[in-house]
Amino acid sequence: MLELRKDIFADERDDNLKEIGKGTQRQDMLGHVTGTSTYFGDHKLQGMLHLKVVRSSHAHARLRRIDTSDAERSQGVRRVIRGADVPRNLNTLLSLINFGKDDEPSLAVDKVRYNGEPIVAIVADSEREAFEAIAKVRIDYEPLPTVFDVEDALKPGAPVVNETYPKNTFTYHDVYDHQKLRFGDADAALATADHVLEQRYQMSPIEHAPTETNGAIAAPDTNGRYVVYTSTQALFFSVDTCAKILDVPSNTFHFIGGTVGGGFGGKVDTLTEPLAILGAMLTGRPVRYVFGREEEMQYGPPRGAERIYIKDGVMRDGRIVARKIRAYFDSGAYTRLSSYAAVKCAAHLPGPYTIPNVYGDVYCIFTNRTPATAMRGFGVTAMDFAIECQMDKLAHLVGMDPMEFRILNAYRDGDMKAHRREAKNTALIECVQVAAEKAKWPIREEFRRASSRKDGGGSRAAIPPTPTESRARPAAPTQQRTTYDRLPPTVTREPPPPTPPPPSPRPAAPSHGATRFSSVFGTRRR
Amino acid sequence: MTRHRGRGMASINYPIGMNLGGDPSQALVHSNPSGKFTVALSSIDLGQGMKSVTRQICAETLGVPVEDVYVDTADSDTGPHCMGSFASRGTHRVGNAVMAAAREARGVMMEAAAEELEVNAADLETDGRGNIHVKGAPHRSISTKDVAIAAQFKQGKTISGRGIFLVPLSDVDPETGEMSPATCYAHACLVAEVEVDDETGEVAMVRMDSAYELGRALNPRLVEQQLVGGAWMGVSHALYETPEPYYPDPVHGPRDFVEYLMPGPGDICPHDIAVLERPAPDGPFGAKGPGEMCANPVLPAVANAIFNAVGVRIDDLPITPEKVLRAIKAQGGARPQARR
Amino acid sequence: MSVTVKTFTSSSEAAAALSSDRSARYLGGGTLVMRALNEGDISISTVVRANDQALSRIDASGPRITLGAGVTFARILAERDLAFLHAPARSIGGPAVRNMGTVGGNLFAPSPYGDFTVALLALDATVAVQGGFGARDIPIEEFLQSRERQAGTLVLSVSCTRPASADAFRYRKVARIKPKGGSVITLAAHLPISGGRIAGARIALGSMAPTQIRARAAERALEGRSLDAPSIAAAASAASEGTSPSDNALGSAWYRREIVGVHLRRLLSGQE
Amino acid sequence: MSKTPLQFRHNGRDVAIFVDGGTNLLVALRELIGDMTPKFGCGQGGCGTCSVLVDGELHLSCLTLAETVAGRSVETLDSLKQGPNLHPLQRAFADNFAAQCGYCTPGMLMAAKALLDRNPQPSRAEIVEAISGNICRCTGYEPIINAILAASGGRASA
Repeated sequence: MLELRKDIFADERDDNLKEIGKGTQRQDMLGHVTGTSTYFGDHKLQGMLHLKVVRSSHAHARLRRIDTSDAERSQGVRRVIRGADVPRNLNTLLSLINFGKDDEPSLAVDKVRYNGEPIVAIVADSEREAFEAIAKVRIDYEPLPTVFDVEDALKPGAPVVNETYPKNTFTYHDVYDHQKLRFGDADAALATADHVLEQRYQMSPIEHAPTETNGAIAAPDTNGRYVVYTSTQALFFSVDTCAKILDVPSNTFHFIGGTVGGGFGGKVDTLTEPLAILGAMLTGRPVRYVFGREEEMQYGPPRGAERIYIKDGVMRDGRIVARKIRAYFDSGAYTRLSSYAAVKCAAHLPGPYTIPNVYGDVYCIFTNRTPATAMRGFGVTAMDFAIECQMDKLAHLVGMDPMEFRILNAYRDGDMKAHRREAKNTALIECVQVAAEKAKWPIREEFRRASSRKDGGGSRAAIPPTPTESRARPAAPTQQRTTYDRLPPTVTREPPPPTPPPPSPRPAAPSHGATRFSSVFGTRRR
Repeated sequence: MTRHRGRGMASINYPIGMNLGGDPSQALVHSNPSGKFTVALSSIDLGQGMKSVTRQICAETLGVPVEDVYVDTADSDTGPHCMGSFASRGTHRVGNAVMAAAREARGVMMEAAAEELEVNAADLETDGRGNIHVKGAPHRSISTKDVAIAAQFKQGKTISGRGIFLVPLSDVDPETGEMSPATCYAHACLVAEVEVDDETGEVAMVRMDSAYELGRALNPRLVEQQLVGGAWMGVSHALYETPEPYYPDPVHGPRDFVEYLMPGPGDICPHDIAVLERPAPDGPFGAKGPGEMCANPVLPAVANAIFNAVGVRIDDLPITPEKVLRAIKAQGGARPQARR
Repeated sequence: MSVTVKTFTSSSEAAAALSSDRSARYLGGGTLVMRALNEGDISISTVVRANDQALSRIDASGPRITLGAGVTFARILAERDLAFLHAPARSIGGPAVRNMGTVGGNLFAPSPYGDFTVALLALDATVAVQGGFGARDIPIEEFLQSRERQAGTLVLSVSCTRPASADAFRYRKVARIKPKGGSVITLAAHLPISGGRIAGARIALGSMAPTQIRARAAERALEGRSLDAPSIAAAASAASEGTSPSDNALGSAWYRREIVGVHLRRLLSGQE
Repeated sequence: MSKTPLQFRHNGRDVAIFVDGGTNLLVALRELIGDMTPKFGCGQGGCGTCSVLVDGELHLSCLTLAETVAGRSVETLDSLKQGPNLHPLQRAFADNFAAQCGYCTPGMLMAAKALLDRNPQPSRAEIVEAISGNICRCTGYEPIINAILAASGGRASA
């Protein structure tokens, strides 16, 4: 049941519109209910071949030998594709926006870095014949030590997952193994806070599970071009990725898609198009490469896991004065898009609240698991879980109603956000008020009267003095320049404040019986 | 008493468009000789309603009925570049590109109509029903069909428009993280009520109440689809889903829809939604994007409701019955908090 | 090579074809064999079918009922005389799977499937099989324990004694997803009452061991006693004894051991 | 490769095709007959997107050996629309915005039809049961349940 609250912010809108705001039927609904909407897999081409891949059975191993001779002779096999057949067998998705280094082969050559990594592709007359040939590919693995935990991956001596990033971390700004966010002096504020609460949060990976699996059909077309029917969520992303991997001009391809059976972020990675096209190039026949469901679930990229540590300082009156966050994105064996999500996550800190001292370190970590990718709420979903669970605990700690606690700390128009941009067009307070009203959750009058458009700015608009961290900058960038390093970094000019005294350790005595917090809990400073 | 009810809430915001910008989308709009319009895109409809929402944006901007507009996507030979359907960028980025293209096409259409009606284009307006008339003089009118015929066959004009929308790429300061991540944000608050079985750790959804601020609901039915389906996904993320049930140990990964857990039609609960509209200055008609953020408040609201019900905090997603049961046992039993 | 389909009119011919070919699998409702083929299981190159009417026969008139191996769950649900088996039949899949899946196939369904078999185990069913050496009846428990070796045999039917009353047989499938989900654990209890005392208690569990098993300790706790709070509590606390559950995507061994007693108590005491 | 002749009724029309051994009904319908309305979602029997009616009973075409429908009647979503008129279920799905990506819709509609053919006035619980073998990842099921209720003359509300 959906109710439009036109009464709120009415003065900011012109509702005199004809088509906008109407619940017009979807353009695609008739196609959907009659089954005539055309998805990539609904294209039937004469003489179509089927492509299946041989996947690694090890999470981390050197490939000593790949023997495809029996597979090549297997009935119905038209072509066996190896890494050497891929014109540019190393890519990273965001190289299209010049972010990050090529780190992922289309077909593994000398090493596999996750269980299920593609090693060989078989193009055959039927799926059955492709499966039969797959069983005939012999691969000699030399297993290597694995690492699956993001914090283990950072430890000295941890197995190197991806040699492009030997520290198992993505490199930011050529020098850092994480993205920083610095706003004010969080440590100083924590030292003077009434309560400090430090917590650990964890989100396991999540699978997109669209009802239509990833797939593509590629076929030779006239003029040396290839037509490609695809489930992609990002048509030109896929076109340009294929052009790079296959080393041909992008107008070699005619991509057709746009009607996709669910994506949720899981169809951004251009997983099937390059090999389907390569298969079509090598055989001269239409080639179809579609994930089975188990492939989609286990080897299609998930929303990556995240581990988040939050340390907050809160005053007895409910004001949060400091928030320190350390977050680890589990990127799996390759970068894909996690590097980007970490920056988005840093920008999102400290959530929709005005906190005068914020400190964030966000890491993109490599482990021996299926590479992660974007998903609905990318970079934010797990952080919001952590922040909002933390907010509930803080409210509990100071004895405030959680709704009122949100309103008290909510960002308002004119406030300075931690990424140093003014908050505008905010509406968190109104959402809390309306949700409370709908849920018949009583909040006090002063909180019912609060407004995103009032009481912001002023001292809340200031950028607080922020301590600088000393570090030796390398003389010259040692790595590929990214879009993020085109300008010299601006270093905050304020001198560092005197180091605050270290907080005295106190026994973690829960102030109420119900909760068991894992670390520092409710340590009173005054 | 083995089942306990509890309520929890969470409030969130969400950035619209690709972080830092630098993610353009283009649109082409043109009329056929009968005054029917085609929007050519390369954007993807994954079910979120891309085709439908851009169609309404185009119709509104042109001043023609929605039936006179058809959105054709996605073909890399005919549709101009679009970064893709992700990062809540569809409505905002593509919508703006379509608006720009439709504005340009409308300009030509109004000029062509002005020539036919022998007036100044600035004195004309559309009625949204397929006609263009002189302001204040509805009888001095011409149909968009007749304008299109005249433009094409008499005046030699193409009623068409090009649009692009680009939020320029922001730099990121390596030391402070100073950056311009997004130009606008959507907001939400959600209250979840759950029932927790303290002997099995099972959590059942009882109901949800929510408020979402989305700039403008361009099509409330499409918004409702996103919010209802997105909240379901939020419940799913909160309580059920993962391809690695023993993360970080990668064992026992699900292989099918029986092993990969998502709430079934018997697990859903009533959900009352309010939509608020604070227009984004740079959104098409003020719109932001509801598609991604709708799931996010559900996860913590459910976790907080579980605490309210039985007094345990589960900080690891998904919140499986096992985690709840272990926590209850470690605590020595359920400790219901004050009812909300 | 494509798959060869061999269709026979008699079950004995089908059984012979099955036992003589290691790559042959018998196709019942398709939910196991067709899935395997779709997923690229190349160990199957022959699919054996039988159109024998006997395989789809239901004999539900007397005190002992017999279900042909090819009887689908939907047919059981349509049979009023089989009301005691409706709960387990309804717990299988969604409607389409129930229209296709068969009693015989369920005996071979690997974990987390095979819930109907839990009910049959509690009912002390007998499995009639036809192998290379002719037909014979095997107690279901023995059949399950030797299931790996039954690949070349054809199940013809399953039979069991009808419970004396609706109360005497209870079934519960614990699933995360409603109304259709994979089993976390599945419980079935047959508690014949004689003179106010339980005589011949049978409790069967699914997902508590590599195959469906009997909870003998719980059975002993009930045997000869009346079904009351103390005996139920004793059975519940003995429920996990002798079990060897494992971790899987639906739950861990620890969790299964923790809740099996809770659910057994609820099942026996008639709680939700 | 040996092919097996197969004849059956497809949406009221007799069809004759040749299938490879082991071909499932979904492949036969889509690739040999050209009826693209049933979709591939998993090939495992877990999603219901390939649902069709075989002699009026809901079946998963991906788990149906094509040869087993010889002489039987197979109905797909393509059979629902009569000329220009949508079936009441199709109309109700549209009116209730019960499709987003649309990929599960053919299977959902067949599951709904199988229900209403036997039980024209189902309860909400019966509807939930009837679609329990069909996965929808977009809608959260509520609009689908409401659509089926509406098509059966019930009230479209929670």
